[in-house]
Amino acid sequence: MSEIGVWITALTTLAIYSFLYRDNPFYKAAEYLLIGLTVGYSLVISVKTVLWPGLVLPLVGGDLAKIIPLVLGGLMIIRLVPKLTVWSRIPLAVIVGAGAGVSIPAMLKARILQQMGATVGHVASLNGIIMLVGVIATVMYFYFSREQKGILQPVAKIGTWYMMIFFGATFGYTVMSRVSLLIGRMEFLLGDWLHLLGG
Amino acid sequence: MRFDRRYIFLAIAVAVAVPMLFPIGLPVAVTDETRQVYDRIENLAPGDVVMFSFDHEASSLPEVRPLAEAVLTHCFRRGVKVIGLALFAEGAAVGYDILKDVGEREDKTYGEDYLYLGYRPQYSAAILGMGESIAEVFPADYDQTPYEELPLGQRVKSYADIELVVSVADGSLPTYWVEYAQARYGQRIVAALTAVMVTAYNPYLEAGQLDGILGGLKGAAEYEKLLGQPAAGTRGMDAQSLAHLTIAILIILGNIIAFARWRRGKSGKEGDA
Amino acid sequence: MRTRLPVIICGVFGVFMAAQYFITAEPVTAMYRAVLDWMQIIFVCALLVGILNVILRQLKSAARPGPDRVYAGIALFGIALMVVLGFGWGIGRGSAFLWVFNNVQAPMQTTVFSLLAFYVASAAYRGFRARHFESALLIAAALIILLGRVPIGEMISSHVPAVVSWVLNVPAVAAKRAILIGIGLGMTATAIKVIAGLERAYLGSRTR
Amino acid sequence: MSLTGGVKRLTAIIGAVALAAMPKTAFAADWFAVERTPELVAVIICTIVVLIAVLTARNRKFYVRPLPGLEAIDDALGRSTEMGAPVMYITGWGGDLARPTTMASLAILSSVAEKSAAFGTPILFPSHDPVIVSAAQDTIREGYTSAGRPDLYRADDITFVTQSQLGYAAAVDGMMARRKPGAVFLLGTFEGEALILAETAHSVGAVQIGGTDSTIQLSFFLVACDYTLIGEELFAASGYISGDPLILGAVRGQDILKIIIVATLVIGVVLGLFGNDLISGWLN
Repeated sequence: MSEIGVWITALTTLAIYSFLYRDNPFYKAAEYLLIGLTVGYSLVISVKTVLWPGLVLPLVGGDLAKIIPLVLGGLMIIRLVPKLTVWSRIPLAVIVGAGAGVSIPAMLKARILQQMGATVGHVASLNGIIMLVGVIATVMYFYFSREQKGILQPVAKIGTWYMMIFFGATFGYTVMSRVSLLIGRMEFLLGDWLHLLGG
Repeated sequence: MRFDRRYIFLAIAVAVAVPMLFPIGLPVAVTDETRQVYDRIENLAPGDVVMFSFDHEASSLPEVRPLAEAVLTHCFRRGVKVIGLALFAEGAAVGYDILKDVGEREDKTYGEDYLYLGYRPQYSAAILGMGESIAEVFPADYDQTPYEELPLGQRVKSYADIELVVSVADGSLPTYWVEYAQARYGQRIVAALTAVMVTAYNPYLEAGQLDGILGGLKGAAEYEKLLGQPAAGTRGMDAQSLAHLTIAILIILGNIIAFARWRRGKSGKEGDA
Repeated sequence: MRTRLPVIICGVFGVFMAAQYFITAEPVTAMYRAVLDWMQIIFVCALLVGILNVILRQLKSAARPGPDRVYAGIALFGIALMVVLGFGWGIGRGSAFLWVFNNVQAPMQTTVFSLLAFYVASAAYRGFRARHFESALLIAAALIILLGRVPIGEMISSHVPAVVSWVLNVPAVAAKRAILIGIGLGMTATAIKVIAGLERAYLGSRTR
Repeated sequence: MSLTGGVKRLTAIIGAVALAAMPKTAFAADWFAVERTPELVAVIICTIVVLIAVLTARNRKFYVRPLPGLEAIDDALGRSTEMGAPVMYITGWGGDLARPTTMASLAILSSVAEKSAAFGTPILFPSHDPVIVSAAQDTIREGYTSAGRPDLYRADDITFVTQSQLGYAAAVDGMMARRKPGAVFLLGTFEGEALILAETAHSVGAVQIGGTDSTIQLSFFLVACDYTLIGEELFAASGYISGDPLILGAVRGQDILKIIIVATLVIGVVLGLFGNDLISGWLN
């Protein structure tokens, strides 16, 4: 990385960290720069990799099937005219409907059937039993049609214990990744920029 | 009155920066998971081919780069050939940098000992396609040299010629490697992951669908220890430990303060609820 | 027409996309790929609208006197820089577009990401309160994993790594599975409601 | 004959019958993805149960137990109003409009919009996804209108910011620091940005109501937010908050499915103990 690159990176890094102290003009400048760069970046990337090869070139080449996405996309664009926003409901309906449809079998498989299968799979061990109890109790915690009273109360309670262990553990191991990121930035600031680190 | 959380921020910054400036050198114990990956590479024969897939975004670089460097170094030292590629656009330039850096450091020749294919979108299609023909998915390498003109490219046609795939990932890509390359072509796979992702892949390891998991900066530090060459992972471990310890202390401290306030409130004095 | 047509379209696409999962016939998979393609193009067109709005908003505040015009100018500069570099000189390796991405945009993003290390600490300080048995469990699990995954934990006891992997692989997995099952049910039910036209908040309409 | 022997035989018979009834042979047409039969069965069961529950709900109102996170919504809005501050609503960087989680979040948004309009408090809706913005504009405008306050609507408050995860997080952080919302709703699919937003919201003194389907971010919401809707609660919430009997019926349907799932697990385990892997085989 060239020296000028290092300096630009170091200054923007410090500007962002300054937000930890409080909101200030340096942070605000970095924030707007980042907004600008990322918006420009996604504009370039999506036009160059999606719109141009996926719509414009085929249309120019005479691919009539592309008229449908052209119309749907066009209906989205005419939202710019406030009176015509109602028409954008059609492409929205396509996205919502298709998204809902795709997700039904996919979710049932990944989130329900596979999880059930893994639970039933190996029960003949102490851990298997602990696991089974946990899955059933936690599923029943999410039973909404009744107050958590009677038999449901102890079951839901056990479910919460499992969830608390899970949330605590997740918190603990996610911290590791987050701290590593900070270490990476520190290495840059102390090493690449200030040359304070040996080796 | 609310505690000013900026003291906490300062404590974290100090906990990370000080051990970097003044290393303590906490001992790193090697876990079985890491040793498994190390042994897997150690048991490769010179001339075997390993594929490195950089399946991550630029923002997780501080965590995945030490992992990738450690395993790559090991491969090169074993005389193993390496083919790199990226299935995330943001990984493309980064992967090239890492591969070139390590390759040059270990005195390897581009094209013969290693090569870099670059990026292909549509990862499931790319992973499947390479099972039939790598040259069809990547007609040319990252520098636009036709794949089949490279010495390594002439030798390696598909997964049949590849001993192991290492997916360096911060997300769900190793799942695709397992579901397509492993399930369909019997390709063996190792995942080098960010710490967050490790638990998500433990079931695959148990089921034998992965040959190993190397996780987080700690995993990199362990690997460096096995290699006998401390680098970024090891350097980070003191800071990592101290930051974790600081957070643990903060949790305990928060509770002690809350408990003390509660006691004070209970004994009738003024205090907040 | 204001809601009826969209609801019908939504239903038709929903049923088709759910059904195609089970059908291997080529015309159906071709149609499926086409729909995915349309969704991508609709998204990009919406993105153009969004970006145009961002630009207009920034132009408006750049035109107004006051301190904000500087920031708006910075944002506009950022957009213009990427657009000119990207469309003018390409986005391949060695391009100025990528240089800006690698040296400015990506490190800034990583820096924002690393703010999490600080926020994790302050959340830990104020969020973990042992008020009852459940929250004590939460804290215990967090502390075990936090210390058990770095050299310090191994110094406390050689059994720590084993305890850590048990917690991660047994009770935590049980809860995670159950939560995923619940979420799967919630998602499925929501999707069914949407396809059946019962849930129309995305159209702004709540009544049937 | 011993008891175990009897059970073994019985399960073997059940297994044989079920195998014979499996659609492998029935649907042997070459256009059907046979290996996806379990999902097909699951889709059919879910659709039937949910739709029947919804139809029954026309005649009777189902009970749904209160969720603390939702009851806090009114308080949070009231507090914002007292402070003269806006409320902020975020659907999470991890989701697009095609994701049911986002759809569920928009359903909650429509009620929040109506209530906040009644209080005269505007909603800020910064988003990473331009399609979500389009839908949310319609949702919020309609909510304001049905509360009789169409004048509150400002398109500039419901805007696309940027697609980049961390660019978005930085921008929303800045927005929170400057506009100081009294309440922040974080409902949807979140990723790494979750805690950045929740902690900043806390630092400006906002009440945070979180809810997500991301299991990793749930732990952060639980620690950092004042109220958290855990996983499925987010989906049940739209029925609860709208009070719409048909949508409450769908919640009822989810509960019936839970009973079916638990029963299947128990039967599967019992069968498994007797050496019959009919159910686990089917599920895997």
